[in-house]
Amino acid sequence: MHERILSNAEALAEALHEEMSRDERVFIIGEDLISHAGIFGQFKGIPENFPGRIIDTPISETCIVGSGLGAAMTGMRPIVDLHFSDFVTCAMDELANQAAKIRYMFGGQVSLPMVIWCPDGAGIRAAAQHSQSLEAWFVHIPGLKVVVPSEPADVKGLIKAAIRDDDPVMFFQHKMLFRKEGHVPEEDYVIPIGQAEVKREGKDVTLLTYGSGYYLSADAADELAKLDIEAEVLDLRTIKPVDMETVGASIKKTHRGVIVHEACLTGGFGAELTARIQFELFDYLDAPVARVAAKDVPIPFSPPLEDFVLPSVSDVVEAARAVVYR
Amino acid sequence: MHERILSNAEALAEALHEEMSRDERVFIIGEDLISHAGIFGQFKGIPENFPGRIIDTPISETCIVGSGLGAAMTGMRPIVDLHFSDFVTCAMDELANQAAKIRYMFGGQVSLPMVIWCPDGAGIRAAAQHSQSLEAWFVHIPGLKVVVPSEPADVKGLIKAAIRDDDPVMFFQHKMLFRKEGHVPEEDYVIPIGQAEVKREGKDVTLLTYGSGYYLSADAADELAKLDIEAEVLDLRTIKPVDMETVGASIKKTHRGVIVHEACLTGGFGAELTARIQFELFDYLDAPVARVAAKDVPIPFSPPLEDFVLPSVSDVVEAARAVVYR
Amino acid sequence: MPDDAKTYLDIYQTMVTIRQFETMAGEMFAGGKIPGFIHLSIGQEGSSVGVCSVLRPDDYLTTTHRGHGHMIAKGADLNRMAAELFGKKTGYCKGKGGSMHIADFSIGFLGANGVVAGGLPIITGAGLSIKMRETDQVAVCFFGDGAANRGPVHEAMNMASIWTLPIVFCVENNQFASTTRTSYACSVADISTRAAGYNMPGISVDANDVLAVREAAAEAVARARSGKGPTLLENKTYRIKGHFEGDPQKYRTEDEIASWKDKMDPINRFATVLTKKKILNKKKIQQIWDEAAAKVKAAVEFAEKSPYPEPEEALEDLLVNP
Amino acid sequence: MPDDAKTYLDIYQTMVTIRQFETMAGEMFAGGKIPGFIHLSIGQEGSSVGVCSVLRPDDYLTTTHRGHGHMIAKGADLNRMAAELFGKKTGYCKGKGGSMHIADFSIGFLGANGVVAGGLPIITGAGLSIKMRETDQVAVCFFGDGAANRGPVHEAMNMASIWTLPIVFCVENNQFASTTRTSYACSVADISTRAAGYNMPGISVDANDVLAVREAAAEAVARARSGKGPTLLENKTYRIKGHFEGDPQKYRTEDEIASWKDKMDPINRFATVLTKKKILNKKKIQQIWDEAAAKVKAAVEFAEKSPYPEPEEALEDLLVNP
Ligand SMILES: Cc1ncc(C[n+]2csc(CCOP(=O)(O)OP(=O)(O)O)c2C)c(N)n1
Ligand SMILES: Cc1ncc(C[n+]2csc(CCOP(=O)(O)OP(=O)(O)O)c2C)c(N)n1
Ligand SMILES: [Mg+2]
Ligand SMILES: [Mg+2]
Repeated sequence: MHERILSNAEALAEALHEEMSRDERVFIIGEDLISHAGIFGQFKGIPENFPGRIIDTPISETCIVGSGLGAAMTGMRPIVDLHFSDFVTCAMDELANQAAKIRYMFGGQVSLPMVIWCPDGAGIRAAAQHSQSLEAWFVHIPGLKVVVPSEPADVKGLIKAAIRDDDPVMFFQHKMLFRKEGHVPEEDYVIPIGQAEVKREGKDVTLLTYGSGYYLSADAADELAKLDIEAEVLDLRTIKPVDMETVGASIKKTHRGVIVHEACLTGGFGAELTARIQFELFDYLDAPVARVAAKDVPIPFSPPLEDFVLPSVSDVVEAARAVVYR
Repeated sequence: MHERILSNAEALAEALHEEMSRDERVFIIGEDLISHAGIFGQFKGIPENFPGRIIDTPISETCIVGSGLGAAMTGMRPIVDLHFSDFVTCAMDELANQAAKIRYMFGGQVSLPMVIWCPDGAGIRAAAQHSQSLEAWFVHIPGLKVVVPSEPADVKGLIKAAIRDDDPVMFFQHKMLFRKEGHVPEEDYVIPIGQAEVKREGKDVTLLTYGSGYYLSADAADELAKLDIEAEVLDLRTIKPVDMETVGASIKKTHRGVIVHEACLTGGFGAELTARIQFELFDYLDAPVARVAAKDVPIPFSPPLEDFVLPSVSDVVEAARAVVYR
Repeated sequence: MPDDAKTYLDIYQTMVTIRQFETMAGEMFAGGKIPGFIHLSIGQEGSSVGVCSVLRPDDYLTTTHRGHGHMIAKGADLNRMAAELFGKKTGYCKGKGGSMHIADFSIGFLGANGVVAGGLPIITGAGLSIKMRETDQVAVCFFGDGAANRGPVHEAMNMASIWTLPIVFCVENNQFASTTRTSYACSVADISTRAAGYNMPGISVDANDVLAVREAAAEAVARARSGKGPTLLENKTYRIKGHFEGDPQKYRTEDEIASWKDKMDPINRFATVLTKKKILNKKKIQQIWDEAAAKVKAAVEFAEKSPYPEPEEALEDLLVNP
Repeated sequence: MPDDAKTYLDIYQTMVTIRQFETMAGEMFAGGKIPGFIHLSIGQEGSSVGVCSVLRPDDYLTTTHRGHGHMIAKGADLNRMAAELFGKKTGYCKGKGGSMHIADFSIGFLGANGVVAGGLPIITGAGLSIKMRETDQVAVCFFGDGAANRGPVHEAMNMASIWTLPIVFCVENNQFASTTRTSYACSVADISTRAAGYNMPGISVDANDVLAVREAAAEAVARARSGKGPTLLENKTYRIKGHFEGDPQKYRTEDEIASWKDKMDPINRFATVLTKKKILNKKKIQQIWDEAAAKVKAAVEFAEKSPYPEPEEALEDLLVNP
């Protein structure tokens, strides 16, 4: 297989092109999409190739998500762009009380095939209101699926799965990863929602991660290798539903786990995953599950502050060493 | 001390009377407060005794919370009534991106003394959009405190603490508990935010709980006693910050924990508490920490469905037995 | 717009059916047969039937917590409605939704909503979808005067306007939002004046005159259907029953309610009109009420006889692909 | 309202100071000294200074992501502003906030906001607080034309109206919300027409004429201060720079920008007026620009010399009682 290298932004754009060609019900709606083809260039080519199917809106997050909802209920398959995931706050009713519940409340009469696309994460000195990772909120809402891919190949396969899925899917992509590159197969493939991947094998400790945490973990695994610790890197890719089978297999092998995510520690997805691991795999654990996450403060603006708050490769290394040498 | 029995609604009203008399900056704002003195009778006497300091609003959750914010920033101490906690969804930006972050973003220039009062919980056949327990979302937002009292004496002492606190406090009270009665001291007392209480001592397993889960746990402890299992009932009362000292002391004694809450399981506060217990007290645990919670669906309307979804006393008993006999 | 005797009789019959259904619901609630809480639309039948009388089956409708009337007017099945209110398996939503969360997608009824103003963002999407799919459907959104003060209304009206969506925003001003008078909570006397802020027509009608509503709605629907965009229609009426069944109603007097009940009842007013036109007479009126009562009674029987869902069914219907 | 030479000179000076500050900020950003992203208000000085020229130090102000001008006009310290933009410990927020989250409570400046329309709910509370504390302060809220389409604006204007709060809602219509033209996203040509929907006065002014803004703002502020309630003031202007520094601006032409820059510049227009009135002459103008440049240069030096916060300081200032 020859190496076809794409960035995360390109992988997304390619998948969107393919899906929008395949199914004319698919469209994209959100703020300021057309002029820049998406603020991260993620919709490159779409405005030209699919006129009328990428729609600029007023600044009205509530109604942007709501319009996705209403369109999904009446035969369309919207992709709703939330611009910055921080602004999910302006559409929480539409997400939590409507999108997640409508099918259930109405006894299964209707399906809501929609993707809520949320660029998230910190690192660009954008401060507290433009830097959050809020995926854990949505894990706590029955009725939503939550996908947080890291590498370009995953982005392509998973956005396709999300678009084809008949349920509402929250799709988070970290802003700092849009330029990250990787091999992306040319063919039309789908990565099923809810399937994790072991991206590096190891026997001493499992680094369980997703999104930007994957890159931290991959780098940490390199560092750990120098210390003769073989870390397995497990990229969850979907965090709801979570692939406990793959998680279980890895923990049964390594007996140690470190969860890595950028969202702040307390109440983050790491808590849920820890709770399940310790419950389902108690007898396999030789050490407590450790969590590496952002510190429990809003993301500050100034570079030394932001850098201090965010999780780092060395945090992962330290956490892994602590559980391994326990 | 003679037994002075009040309901949770009465305890709240008494505390509010005392605090509003003590400090004229305290006021209450929300929908439909005056005519019924609060939908659960929780503001009984306030409209008459504090005219102009309990304010009916239009249906505008965003601006109700926002107006609390603006008032708190400019010298007042608002109590914002959210009517049903489900409607926090309509004010998530004001809560998560503003209230929680303003002091921090502005470098500590200002404080936000406000209480966001949220009646929550299921059991009244109010279905998916009027029955949620969403406290876990707020635990994941640095900058907010989260209080979830159960018994009347706690309500009085904690609402006073919340009102006097200079930080924003989310204060959840379960709708089904307003009529629950208990002894409430007459004097002016404050229960510090962040302090748990062991309400029943036991040596075999700790039931860690808060809010409505406390009553389930207390009943379960009675049942367990019949099975010769001595359950310790630990009412957290505050879930952010959480009193790990009291939790630790109890787990070190019982070596087993079951967390009980009404919020749905996945991503609930039980996950965070489990993660901390297993990390900080790994060597003291003889069994995995178990979680008892609502099933992972929206709250359905029909009585047999709702009853099935909510956690029950027997769920707690089963979970406790499972960890004890492990 | 047909204006013949048959049409008028249909309208009258539908209003009576709603009244009988709501009356039954109130009784069943009081008798403990309907769990939770319910919000009745008695006195507001002029609005629901006036508007829905000009809609097609494939037009979309969203409503509120007070939506039984709209749903019946749109053509819903009384049996399945009653069963849903009772929490039964045979209900529209298999008992999962209840009064506040009921829907019938087969008639374009996209659902009641427990969140005030929750239907407005949804209707925007329904309108957009119509436009993108290039059909000539119309999307109608009922909401209350209280809802009118929530932000989503503003966003929805602006969006619908800039995209000329085929939407009728129908605000039912029944003078109260729960315990709060509209005159206190709403900054304008006529909510329809807000339409100008979105460059769309706005009109207020006496909604206890069903034909006035029908006329205004017909114009708004025609406008929407012909691609000219949205309208804000304010149906002025009065909530005769409490906000919810059991409401102590300290915020108003019996006299105030009676004054509306006596002189303004939309059903009686329409009966008078039709009687003058010789379309109705006392006997026919009695017959219509009896027929409606019988249908509602049958619905209650259906609901009562139907089983509750099995507890485990609570785990179904969340996701298409779990 | 004083209309003497000194007042005019103050106004002119403030406008020039803002222009110089913003120009510096653009340069410092380009040079990598300012992290993150910044939104400049060049061309909008007529709005910020016109409004703030009629405010008292104890009046409240909230603003947006594009708030440097408002903050300077309200009397903020340039050194601490620059230091904050640079992310330094000596900044207003100790480096925690940056350009989008800057505040100075000592001058009633309740903060910029990174959330579009985020200031509107807050200003409602500030207005309510004024009313409850029975002071004669006024609360002013700047927001953009883009913000005007968000729901909180609607809720805030309704609330302010029913409670006759002492608020001036000042929408700065600079014809763009990021890449989106106001003429596309906003359903009305004059946002001020929406005021009627809240039973409050609404007025649109040419905000590149600072005295026109000042006059309209004076009236709105007087109205608020005297307990007569809120006003919606629309300041029509044009955003000369990109939405953020570095914006490729594919959505407009150089010519369009130039036409505004040349003929409409609010600072030049005011200079012409003052020159005619003999309050200014070429020399004096040069002197004012030089003085402003010097102040801004000093601010940059202050910022550059200031230390970054220590990493661990990130853990401070979250709660009063952790
Ligand atoms: C967002 C939200 N806030 C508050 C409520 C509680 N609530 C239910 S109905 C209602 C009053 C609604 O008034 P209106 O819109 O006029 O409708 P009406 O009841 O008069 O038909 C309120 C406050 C809610 N369901 N949703
Ligand atoms: C709720 C929200 N949605 C989107 C954004 C992203 N955003 C930042 S500024 C902006 C445009 C704002 O336009 P306008 O209100 O006209 O202010 P201007 O930039 O023209 O001063 C957008 C869309 C945001 N910050 N907040
Ligand atoms: Mg009403
Ligand atoms: Mg603008």
